Order: sequence, then C-alpha cells, then structure tokens
Amino acid sequence: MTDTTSIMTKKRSYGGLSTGTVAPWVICTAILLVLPYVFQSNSALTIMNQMAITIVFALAYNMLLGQGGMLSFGHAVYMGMGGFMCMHVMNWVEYQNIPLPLPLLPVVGGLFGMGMATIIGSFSTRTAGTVFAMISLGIGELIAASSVIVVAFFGGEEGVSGDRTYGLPVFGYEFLTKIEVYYLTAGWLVLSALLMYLFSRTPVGRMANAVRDNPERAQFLGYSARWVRFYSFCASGFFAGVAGGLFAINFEILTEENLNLVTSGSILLITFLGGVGFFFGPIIGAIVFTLLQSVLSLQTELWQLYVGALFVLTVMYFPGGLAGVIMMHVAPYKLGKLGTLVVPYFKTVLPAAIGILGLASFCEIMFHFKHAAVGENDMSLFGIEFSTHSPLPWIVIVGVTLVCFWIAKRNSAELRETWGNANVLSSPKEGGAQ
Amino acid sequence: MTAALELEGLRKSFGKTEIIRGVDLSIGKGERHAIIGPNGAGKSTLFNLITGRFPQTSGHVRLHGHDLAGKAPFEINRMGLSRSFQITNIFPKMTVFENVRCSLLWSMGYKYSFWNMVSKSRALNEGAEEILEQINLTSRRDLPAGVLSYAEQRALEIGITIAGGADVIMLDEPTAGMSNTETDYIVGLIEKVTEGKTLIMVEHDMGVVFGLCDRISVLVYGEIVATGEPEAVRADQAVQEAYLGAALEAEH
Amino acid sequence: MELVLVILIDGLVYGLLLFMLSSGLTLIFSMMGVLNFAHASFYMLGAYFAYQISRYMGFWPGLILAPIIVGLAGAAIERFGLRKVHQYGHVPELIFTFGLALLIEEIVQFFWGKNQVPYDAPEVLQFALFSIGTNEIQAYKVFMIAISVLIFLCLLYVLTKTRVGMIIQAALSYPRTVEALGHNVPFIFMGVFGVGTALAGLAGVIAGPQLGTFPGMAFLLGSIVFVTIVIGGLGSLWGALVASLLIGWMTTFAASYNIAMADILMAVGFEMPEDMSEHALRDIWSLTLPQIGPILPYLLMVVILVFRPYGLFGKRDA
Amino acid sequence: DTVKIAFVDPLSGPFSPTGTNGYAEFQYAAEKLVNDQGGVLEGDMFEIVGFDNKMSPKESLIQVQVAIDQGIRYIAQGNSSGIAHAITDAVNKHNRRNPDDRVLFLNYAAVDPALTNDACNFWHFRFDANADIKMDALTDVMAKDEDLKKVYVIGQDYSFGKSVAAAAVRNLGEKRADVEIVGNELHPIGKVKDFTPYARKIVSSGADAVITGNWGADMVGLGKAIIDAGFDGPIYTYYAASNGITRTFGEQGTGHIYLVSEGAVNPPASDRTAAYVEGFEAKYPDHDITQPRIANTIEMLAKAINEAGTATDVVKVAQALEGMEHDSIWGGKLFMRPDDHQIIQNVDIQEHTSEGLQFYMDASEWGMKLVSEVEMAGMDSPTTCKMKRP
Amino acid sequence: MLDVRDLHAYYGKSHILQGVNLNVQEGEIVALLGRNGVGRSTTCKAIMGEVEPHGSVTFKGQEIAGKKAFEIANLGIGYVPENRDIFPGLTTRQNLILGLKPGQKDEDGRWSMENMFEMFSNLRERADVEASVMSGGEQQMLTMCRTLMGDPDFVMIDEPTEGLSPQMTQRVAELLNQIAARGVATLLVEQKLSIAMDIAHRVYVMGHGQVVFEGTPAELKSRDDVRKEWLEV
Ligand SMILES: Nc1ncnc2c1ncn2[C@@H]1O[C@H](COP(=O)(O)OP(=O)(O)OP(=O)(O)O)[C@@H](O)[C@H]1O
Ligand SMILES: Nc1ncnc2c1ncn2[C@@H]1O[C@H](COP(=O)(O)OP(=O)(O)OP(=O)(O)O)[C@@H](O)[C@H]1O
Ligand SMILES: CC(C)C[C@H](N)C(=O)O
Ligand SMILES: [Mg+2]
Ligand SMILES: [Mg+2]
Repeated sequence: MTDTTSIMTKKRSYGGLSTGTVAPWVICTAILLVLPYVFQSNSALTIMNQMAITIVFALAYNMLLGQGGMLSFGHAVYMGMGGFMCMHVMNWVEYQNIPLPLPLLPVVGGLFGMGMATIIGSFSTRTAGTVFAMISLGIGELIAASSVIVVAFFGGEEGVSGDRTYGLPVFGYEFLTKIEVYYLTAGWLVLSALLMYLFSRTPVGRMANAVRDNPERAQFLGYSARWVRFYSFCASGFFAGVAGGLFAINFEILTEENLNLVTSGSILLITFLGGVGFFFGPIIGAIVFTLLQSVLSLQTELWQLYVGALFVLTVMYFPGGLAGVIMMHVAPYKLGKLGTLVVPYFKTVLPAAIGILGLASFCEIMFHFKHAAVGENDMSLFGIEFSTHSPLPWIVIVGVTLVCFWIAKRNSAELRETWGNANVLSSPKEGGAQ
Repeated sequence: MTAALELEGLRKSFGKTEIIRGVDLSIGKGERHAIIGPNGAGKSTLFNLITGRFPQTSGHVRLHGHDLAGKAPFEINRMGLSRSFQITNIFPKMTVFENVRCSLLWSMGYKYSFWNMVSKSRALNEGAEEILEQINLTSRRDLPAGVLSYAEQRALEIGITIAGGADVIMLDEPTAGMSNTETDYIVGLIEKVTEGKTLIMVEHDMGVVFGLCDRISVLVYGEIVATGEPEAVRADQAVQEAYLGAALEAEH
Repeated sequence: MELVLVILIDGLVYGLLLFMLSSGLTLIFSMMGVLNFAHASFYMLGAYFAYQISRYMGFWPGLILAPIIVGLAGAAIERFGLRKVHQYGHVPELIFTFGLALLIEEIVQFFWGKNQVPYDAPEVLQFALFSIGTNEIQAYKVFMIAISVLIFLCLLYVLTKTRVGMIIQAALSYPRTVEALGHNVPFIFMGVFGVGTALAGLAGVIAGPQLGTFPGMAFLLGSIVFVTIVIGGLGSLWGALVASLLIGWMTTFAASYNIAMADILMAVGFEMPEDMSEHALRDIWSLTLPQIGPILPYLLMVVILVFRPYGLFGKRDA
Repeated sequence: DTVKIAFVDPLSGPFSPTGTNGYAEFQYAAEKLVNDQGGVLEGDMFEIVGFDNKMSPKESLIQVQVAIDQGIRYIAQGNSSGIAHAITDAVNKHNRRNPDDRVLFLNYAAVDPALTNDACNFWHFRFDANADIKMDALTDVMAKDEDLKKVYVIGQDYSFGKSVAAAAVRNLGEKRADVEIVGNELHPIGKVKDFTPYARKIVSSGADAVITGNWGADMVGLGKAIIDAGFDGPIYTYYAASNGITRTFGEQGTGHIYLVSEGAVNPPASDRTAAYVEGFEAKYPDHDITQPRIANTIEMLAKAINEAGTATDVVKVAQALEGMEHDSIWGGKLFMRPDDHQIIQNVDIQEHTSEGLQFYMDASEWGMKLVSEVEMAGMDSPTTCKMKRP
Repeated sequence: MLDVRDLHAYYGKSHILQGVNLNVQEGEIVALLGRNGVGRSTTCKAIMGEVEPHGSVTFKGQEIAGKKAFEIANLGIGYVPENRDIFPGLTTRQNLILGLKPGQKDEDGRWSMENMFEMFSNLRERADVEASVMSGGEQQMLTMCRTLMGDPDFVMIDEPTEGLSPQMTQRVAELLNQIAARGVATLLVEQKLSIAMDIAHRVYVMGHGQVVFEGTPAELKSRDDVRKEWLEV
C-alpha cells in the first residue's frame, strides 16, 4: 500500500520537479498525441475516447478509495449529474445560442459534480467505513431511480440527447469528426490527471492518507478527519463531473445507466483491477476493462465469464492490482536483477498463459457444442476451423491445456527461487528462505 | 501570569461509575509536571478530557486561560497542545517519514491548502528528517510504520507528538516497553525538546519521573492526593501506601 | 378494509423472505466483515439446484439437499478463495465476491439457459388455503412463513448459546491472537460462510417458485439485502428481522395504494397547474406511491444512517 | 461481396433472452430467405453480425460505430425503445456528418410510437406495428366482449409502457365508452421483486380484464401473481410468449393470456410458412419464432437492394423501401408507409393454449393460437412525422 | 520441556532470527533479555508459529515447528503478546472466556475466572465494561489472565510489567512465582532488568538475532562485559 511518494521522496529532491516525476507525463502526452495515427478508424477513436473518460472517472474514484480509504457504491451519481447538466447546457447553447465554446463544457460538468458532492458529502463524509459506503449506495439508488421518474431533467428512459456541433466553432473546429473530439478528450485527460496527481501531493492529499490509516490520530495533529474527507470527496466529485462532461461531448446522450449501480460498481472494479495503491493504477484498469467490455464482447458471448474470472484471480494473486504487478518489479530493477527473471518468466508465464487460453478455448468449444444451432458444428478459434462434434479438437485442447499447466507448475519453483534472489542484495540463503 | 494548563473541579463518569472525581490542578508555563498513580486511577482519562477526546461531565479545562469546553481535539491541538498515546497510535500503512511529515503540516501552517506541494517545501521535509534523526529512526525512514518493533513504534509515537512544536506537550507513558538504556535516551530527548515548554507526562518509571519533573501530582481513584516537589511527594506517607509501595527500593 | 389484511400477509411473506437472505448475510457481513455481493447469487443457486433436483425427485428433497449443496459450495469458496483474500482486507474481499457473482450468473446461464425455468411449488401446496374477499392466499405462502420462523429460532440459538459469535468478532481485529488462544479461526470462518450461504440457498429454494427462477433473480435482490441488515444494525439478528419485516410491509403497502402526489400537493393547498406538459415540476405532480415504492428502503436507510449510524438495533457503530 | 447487417441487441445480461432469440431469427431468415435464394444483386450474400449492446445506450453507440467501421450499412435493433431512441438519433447525426458512409436503421421491435412520429427520420424504418396500432387491434377484440365492464391497465414505467397505457385509454374510450378503467398505473421497469401487491389491487378492483405491455421477467412475474391472486379474466398482453414465459405459465395461462402480434403460426398461413417454421424449430430447438416481422425485414431489405441495384448507396435503398409493398411469408400484405416509415401489416390476436397447435413454444406443450386478425391495421393511422429527405 | 534449536525467522527480506538456541524446563522461569528490536518478540512469535519458523522447536519432545498456532496452543503453550491485543467490542469477561480452550469449561484448569478477579480487583470492577476502554495497566493484566484461563503448561509472556504501576509490578512478580509454583514453565521477555533478575531462574541475552549469553541472574550480574555490550547503548 506504500504510496508512490515514498519512492519519490527517496530522491530527496525537495522543491523543483525532478525529471523522475516529469518524464512519465511527457511520455504519456506524446503517446496520446500519436495514438490516432496508429489507430485511425473511427471505432478505435470512439473506444479510445471511452477509455479516456473512464480513466478520468477511475482516477477521480481512486481519490476516494485509494487515497481517502472511502468505499463508494454510488460514484456514478457525480459523473452522471455532471454529464446531464452538460447535456442541458449543450442544448441551451444550441437554442439560446449562448457563446460557450464546447471545450469548456467539462468545467460545467465538474462544477455541477462538485456541487452534488458538496451536498451529499456534507452528511456522508462524517465517517468513513460502512456508514459512508452504505449511504453512497442509498444515494446512488435514489438518484438512479428518480432519473426515470423525474423526466423533466433526466429525460426518463430515453435520457437526454443533444448535438455538440451546434455550439460556436473554436478556431474553426466544429467537432464534427471523431478525431477532433479525441484531441479535446485527450487534452482534458492529461489536464485532469495532472491536477489529480498534484492534489495527492498537497497537504490535504497527504492528510487524506493519514485519515485513511488512522482518523483519530489525525485529529490530534490539528486536522479534522471529517473536513479532510469532505475536501477529497468534493475534489473527487469535481473530476467525476469532468468525466461526465466528456461523456456528454462524446456520446451526445446521457441516460439512466450513467447513474445506476452497475456503473458505480464497475468503476470500483476498474479502479481495483488497476490497483488502488498507485496513482497510475486506475489508468491501467480503465484501459484493460474498456478493451474487455467493448472488444472482447465482440469476440465471445462468454466475455462476462472471463471478466468475472479475471477479477477473482486478480484479487487472489495480485491484491495490488495490475499496477501492483508492475511495481513488484521495481525492486529487482533497482538491484539490476530484472534480467535474471526473463528466462524463468519465459519458462513459466508463457506456458501458463497458453494453458489459460486453452482453458478458455475449452469453455468456448463447450459453449458452442451446447448452444450452437443444430447442424452448425463448425467453429473457429484463433483462426482455426474445426468441428466441435469430432473428438480431435477436444483432445487437442485438453491436452495442450494440461501439458502447459504441468510445465508451468514444474518451472514455477525455479521462478519463485529466482524471484526471491532478485529481490535481495544477494546471499542465496536469504533468498531461498522466503 | 496565567497558568499554561488549569483544571478546575474536573469530573468524568462513564455511565454510573465516576472515574475523575473533581480534579483541580494548575500547571505553570515551562513547568515539567508528572502525573503518577495506580493503574486505573484515571490518568489517561484525565489526558483524554484535557485533549478533548472525551467531553467532561463537569468542571473546566483552561489552556493559557482559554476554556476548552466543547472544543474538538483538532481545535485544541491548533491552540498549541499536543499529546502522545499510551497505546501506540500511529499511521501504520504510511512510511515512518510520512508519519512525521504529516504531523508537521498543520503547525507549519499548511492547513487544508491544495495549492502547496508537500514535496516542494524544504522546511517541511528537512524538519521531518530532523525529527527522524532525533528519534533514531532514519534507518527505517521508508518502512511502513506498522512493521516497526514495539519500542520503535513508541519512539515514533513520541516523534509525532513533539514534531508539531506545540508549547504544551502531554506524554502518556512515553518510556513504556523500552529497555533501561532506551529509556535513558528518550528521557534525554524529551528533556531537550521540551526545553522552555510545558510538559505533562504520565509515567510509572519512578526513575524517569523523579529525574525529569519539577512537580508531581499523585492521582488515586480519580482524585489528586498530593502535589508538589518530587522530594515532598516521595516523602508523603499517603503516596507511599497508595502507590510507590516497595517500588523506591526497587528503583534506586 | 380487507385489502389491508391481505397486504399484511403478503408483506409478511416478502419480509420473512428478505429476512432469510439477510440473516445469512448478517453472519457473513456483520461477523466476518465480508461485504458479500455474491450473497444473492447463492440464493439463485439454491433456486436452480432445487429446480434441478425437483425435476427428478420432486420438491421436498430439493428443500433439504439444495441448501446443503449451496452451503458446501460456499464453504469451499471460502476455503480456496476468500480465505486467501481475507488477509488483504475488506475491499479485496468485496471485489472477490463481485467477480464471483459474475461467474455464478454466467455458469447458471451456461447450464440452465437464459430463460426463466418452470420451477413450481409442490402440488400439495398449490391451492388457495383461504381467501379474503376476492383475494386468494396460496397455501405455499403460509409454508414460507413457517420455514422462515423456524430458521430465525435456530439462528437465535446458535448465536446466543455458543462462543462462535465472540470468537469471530475477536478474530476480526486480532486473528493471530485468537488462534494463539487455541481457536481454529480458519475453520470457524469457513463454517460461518458455509452456513450463511446455505441460508441464502434455502431462501432461494422457497422463493424460486414464488418470485420466479431466472438468471436475473440475483441482481434483482442484490443490494436490498444489504439495506436490510444496515437498517437493522450490523450484527443484530433481531435487527435483521425487524428491518426485513419493515421493508416487506413498507414496499408492499407502497405498491398497493396509488396515492398520488397531486392529491397531497393540492391537499396542502397548491394550485394544480392547468398545462402540465411543460411545467417544470410536472413529474412531481404526476408522482404516485407505487412509482417510488421500490426506493423507499434506500431512502429509509440513508435517513437512518445519518441520524443513527449504527442502525436500529446495532450496538457497534455500523 | 457480402451485405452485412449489424444486429445490435443484448446478447448478455438479463435482457439477453429476447436478444439471442432475435439473433437466431435474423440468421435463419438471412440464410433461408436470401442466401438460399441466391442472394441479392449478382449473388451477394447476407451476413448477420451480432453486436452485444448489453442493453446499454452507451455500448449501443460504441458498437454501432464499430459496425459502421466494418463497412456495415444496416443496423438492426429492437430491444427497448429507449435504446432505439439513442440509436436513431445517433444514426441521424452520423449520416449528416459523414455523407459518404451513411447507414440505415432497421427497427424490428421497438414500438414506441414516437419513433415514427416526432422522433422520426429518413434513416429509420420500423417493421413492427407500433404500440398504438397494436392497441387498436387489441381493443377491437375487447370491444366485442359484451360483459366486459372494468379494465385494469398496468405497464413498465418508460416510454413504451406509457404509450401502451395512453393508447389503451384512448381506444377503449372511443370504442367502449361504457367500460370503466378501474386502474391505470406504471411500475419501475425490471425492479419489482414481488408483483403480488399489484395483483391484489387488480383483483380487488374487480376488473374483468387486464392490459399490459410488460415483457421479460416483468411479464411472467405480473402474470403469475395475478393468476395466483385468484384473477380469472383475460390478460391482454404484447409480449407474453416464448423465452420461457409460455413454459412458465403452463396450464395456468390457458384461458388467461392473450397477445397481440403479427404472423401467427397456428394455423400457418401457407405450406411455405409451415416449412419455414419447421426449419427454424429444427435448427434452433431452444428458440422460437417470436418475432415473425424479422423475416419480413430481411425479405423487404433484399427486395429494396435489388430494386435499388446497390447495397452500398443506402439512400437509394431507403427510397426503394419507402412505399414498398410486399407479400409477407406469414400471409397478407406488407406496406412501408412512406411518410413515417411505419410498416402496415395484418395484426393478429393470439391466445395461450395447448389445443389445436401445430407449433409449440419453449419446447413445451403450450403455444399461441390465432384468435382473430385485423387486416392492414393502422393503414390510416395519423402521424406527426415530418422527415427531411436528402 | 521446550527446546529451540537453530531457529531462524524472516520478515520479508530481513533476516531477524539467525539461529536462536534456548530451552526451558518444567516449572522454571527463564528470562529473555536484550535491546529493543533484537528479536525477542519475534522469537516468541516463531515458537508460536505466528511467523514462519525455520529450524527445530520441540515441546514435550514433540516437534511443533510448522504446526498451526491453534494446534500449538492446544498442546499447552500459552502466549501473552506484547501489545495486549484486547478484543474490542467484547467485555472483560468475554475476553477471559475466549481464553478457554474449545470445549474447556471455567474451573477446569489451574485457574478460574474467580482467581483472576481475586488477583486483580480492577478486572472484577470492570468485568462487564467493554474491555478496550480499560486502562493500559488493566488491559495488561487482562491479557495475562486471558492466556492463563487456557491453563497452559508453558507460557511465553512478552513484557508483562509494561505500563504497570510499581505496586502492580510487584503483584505480577508474585503471580509469575505462583505460576512457576503450579508447575508451569515460563519464558519471560522483560525490559526491567531488576524484575527479571529477581524472579528468573535462568536468563538468556539476545543480540544480533542470536543468544549471546546464557546463565543464572547471578552470573549475568558478574559479567559486566556482557551487560555493557548487549544490554546498554
Ligand atoms: N469509556 C469508558 N467506560 C468505562 N470505564 C472506563 C472508560 N474509560 C476508562 N474507564 C475506566 O476508567 C479507569 C481509569 O482509566 P485510565 O485509562 O484513565 O487509567 P490510568 O490511570 O491511565 O491507568 P494506567 O496507568 O493503567 O493507564 C479505568 O478503570 C478504566 O477501566
Ligand atoms: N512485521 C514486520 N515486518 C518487518 N520487520 C519487522 C516486523 N516486525 C518486527 N520487525 C523488525 O524485526 C526486529 C525485531 O522485532 P521484535 O519485535 O522481535 O523486537 P523485540 O526484541 O521484541 O524488541 P522490542 O523491545 O521493541 O519488543 C525489529 O527490528 C523490527 O523492526
Ligand atoms: C423487444 C420489445 C420487448 C421492446 C419493447 N417493445 C420496446 O419498445 O421497448
Ligand atoms: Mg493510562
Ligand atoms: Mg518485543
């Protein structure tokens, strides 16, 4: 759970941003700039935008969960509310033609999200823990339910839609094309991510951690645990609202789903999958999850099965989330022993991966066998066509799976060994002992 | 001059049992004052009342003449009073360094600001490093505080308390669980950092008490049975029976 | 008026059903601190297992076997999954159960398909026991009431007459120390989880015929169960019971009376705007009680948590 | 090259039963009615590509975008008018912003009248009779029932449910002023855990008949509760068949459940119809023909493409579809009304029964049997649609 | 009774115990001394199986290294942890009840709850108060009593006099002697040399994760070098 700060402060670089902190940002921004040239199709852009939005939302969520230790089951509310407000503003801009340039819309969302957070937070942040969690759940359900009732604001089941292009053009951009929207979104992504990162470095941000660990002690250091929570909550609400604004710009429609429990739940899953302990964790989580949801679901009807399995396995074996897996390698890297891991990884992780694919294939072929239309015996996996009604493919898949897992199992000992050594300054005795 | 801390007819009951039964006590500025007494006498409770952890049932607590009635712990702390806990109370998941740095934030005037970067303030970080030096935990700087050994955690507890540089410092059994040698070191440290400040401590180690403090109050069953110079208290018959018993011989 | 009587009975049935779910969850959530979002999924498993069994052996064997199977499954999941996660804290546990819920739903769909399955009450109970006015009360409902009361009594015994409760509560803060005192904490946890899930399973077995047995049934009841035990107060069996009945009756009554907001507003003396279509508050005016019925429990929960954070009967701060 | 049709509907999650069933019907229709007939134009085959929208507007829009990028020109969707509203709006914008890869929206089940009225647009075609038309047919039958005195209207709280309720009140008012509407209410969609209280109200209101547009779990739940509560009148529904509903109602449903739809298969209109259904039942044992209109959709699209002589210039195809007349495989005529793109077809009232069936549903011994038919229902129904044509 | 040979223990990467050897005989009190952080508590934890022990630990001639904590406890080893671990939310009495082994009744063992209350009257007064609110000293007494309720044949007590008033300290010293008198062996981790010296039959001094001195209190008194090097700064 150690925060990335501990790694930063080691460099004792008080004042002045060290290259260590600036570099990642520059690199990420650069990547964002070139991505559209790598993935040019509109759908790729759509999905990347969706990712960006989710990232902002997940980061905002982690301000609560990771840094404030507040577990919320209703955070969709703040994103959704922000989004709905933006939709309405978008429409006003259209009808009253108010001169509000589209790129500023997310600010509106942010402010509205923060407004909501201020109201709800005023009573929900009194305590963390179960009470907070359950209040957030209740509020979430209430708002979601009222969204189908209060048609005037939420537009009922159809939701509220608008048209981003009717606002006044900015430097000649009307945001007709996806690419324009992409750069708008990416810009906001970098900006809000940076702001959230800096927030975690401010006194409030630091105290959020303290309050998370031991609210009472914080009181005796001059800080009111409640106010600290409240501030992080509002900040989080703001960025959630920004995400909502971006959503409004991208999809030009908001509906009940932007508020409901499913959305609130998945952002929790996303954040955790990425890793709550590290600032960049949620980013990874958002990317992976979006891919699973929008791309994997094109490949297989069983995608939810795999998602479920992914979560179960992640928490069981990598409680630090994907980011945790990455950070695990920092120590070996510092000791310059990352190289020693390559071979064992190759010998263990590779077969394991194949084994897992094999397992998945097994599910697929079984699913096809059970549910495919009569006579449609042929299916294709990884580009290979075969009939699910002939024994051969079954034998092959089962065989491959078992063999791979066996190999992985056999080599895992060696991996553990090397892993141990890679984490200590040397002296095999210590390494072997873990 | 007004006393640094003044207790007047202070009472506290939990349910029907009255734990603090009317304590009157006045501690002057710059005084080092020890509160001793049998287990369960109410020393920690007294601390909790003063620091606003519990509301008192009746009576007054005054810090530099200001009544603390109804003030929350954080408000009292901002008025320049800082305390440590008998049962270690730190931020287990944060690094030792972070623990100390957080305890400096308010006193250095950062308050709830979200426009300052903690990592940028030289004063803040060097201040924290300094404290670490003083409590001999520099070597454990980046470990999560939760994994320190018991005595190390006690040291950190004290570090967090004195870091803020409050002018009234209350320590609840600072040397508990420390070996004699550690004890000597910590006592020295306390002596140093509380120079010119007001110190109120609860301690069962008579050596420490008599070595460090200007005045001593003996609390027995929620009442102060004696207050005065160490020698006077030591001589006091009532105290002998109620508390010290054969201890003195044991210690000296 | 006789409808009231009918509603009281229906509310009781629904309430006790909730209780059977929440009682299981009180064990798991209040005692072990596991926010078990898969709880309703075990309820679903109970229904499906019972359905499968009933196709070969009829309803009654299912009533016994299905909960046992679910309980064993639950215990196994605790042993080989949750136990590993437990050490990492409550959020990971929660995520684990989230994933579990997804898995269970997919697995159910895989074996029993996406459609509702024809799982019915036993013939012997498929008759109108008596009818109030034109409304008939099915014998099966009375049966449901009986079972739930039975469960309540059993639990009450276990929790008050054994050390289990204490051990678990102690183990929440200092598991190692409790073990060092000679208690097999892991085993007890496994047992509790098993029993808790078995209860959920039982609830499914008897609710399936009533509320329908389909892959969505778990999600439908998902969060309301938490609401129940939070309102009742964590760790309090009585609380769970009272809260369940409260919610049962509340929602039933809400659904049964078309009290319209318009009437209330006008009673209070507001003017009904003639052109409703464009009025800003039109939705408030057209609001009816059944519309908001399902969200009343959440409203209640929020209010209670704000003013009484430990719930109606909870001792500790929830 | 092949003509691809994107099928954007829930293939996972609680709403997937209707989705997967429709998917099967589309695939079968494409294969039997087009590909086996040698395809369209010079031998181009139809291909149905499934996209799982998880019943979520957001996902729907993403998937539609993905589909468009795969060069797909035809979007088929039906599950929930809510989503249909989102898609028709998105398609409209897309076509305006990207004149060179426009797409058509083939709505095969979302029956909120608004879609062919205020919310209509040139790119949207509805192959299902809308809620008003269906209600018109339904109330025609009800009106004939002399001793019908009291009716209870209940539905899901969203656009479709609301329009059903409105239509019911309007039609009954016109046709049987003497009939009293003893109840007219909406319940949250997909949220009600126990329908008993609603049933109680209905029973104690003394209603002789119930009208509901409920579908999915809300349909079974409501229906069973009503019958359990001791109600013994008819329940007039839109979607109380198949997807486990028929099987779950079982014997209880006989004499209670009536349903308005098109293309009744008991009795089949012709040998061709029978063969078609048999083929389907054989190929997809755990599905049924629940949405006969899907066959019409495919046939008319194929016809339009042939007439237009192109599958890629959707404007031409759309123009061919407008005003198209076609003989449905289910018997009777089909007419795509040009001024609102609402199909006009025969609408059937069917009943849940176990007698005199040639085709059963849910692999059970129950099914739906034709009671009466309304020729070219809603032919002259009014519309407020003013669409801009390219 | 208890025999520890070449015991190693690790926390993550850090090698804390580097081959500890010690033994305890029936009814004797053995003190384990050393600076803060040398690993005395870790030694207890390793014996108890709370940290993974590497090496051999035999109790009543039976190898217990690698056994689970509750199994070890049920073999008759009691452990009083240094930071009290009072169970919150439970009353003093309930805390004591949890000291009983599964199936064991009060009165079964050498000590009954009544004895405890006699020894420490504070506890009786607070018997039905939530234990976690009790005073530091009271909690210290409670942990000790809780462990004794389980009627162990061998107890490891980590810093029992911590936070106790001089009087109470005396009382605890007496208690320890009683324990020994009832044939229970004791491993005492203690900071206050004075007490350890008074009541211990033998003392071990730890340093660098190993035992660096073994002998009687008298011998230790005579060995200034050891005291200088291993007990003082
Ligand atoms: N919240 C409470 N409810 C009931 N009794 C309490 C509560 N808090 C403390 N007590 C009782 O008040 C008495 C005084 O407690 P306190 O912690 O002040 O003692 P102390 O003087 O600090 O003793 P020690 O030296 O052992 O720490 C104790 O007997 C304790 O059991
Ligand atoms: N959980 C842990 N993770 C990492 N290191 C630990 C952990 N617990 C203890 N240590 C380290 O192991 C060493 C020995 O700890 P231990 O608690 O045994 O010391 P001790 O001899 O009991 O001293 P004390 O008088 O403080 O109790 C200490 O340096 C401590 O920092
Ligand atoms: C597929 C149908 C159940 C969808 C429903 N008719 C609607 O318009 O929402
Ligand atoms: Mg105290
Ligand atoms: Mg220790």
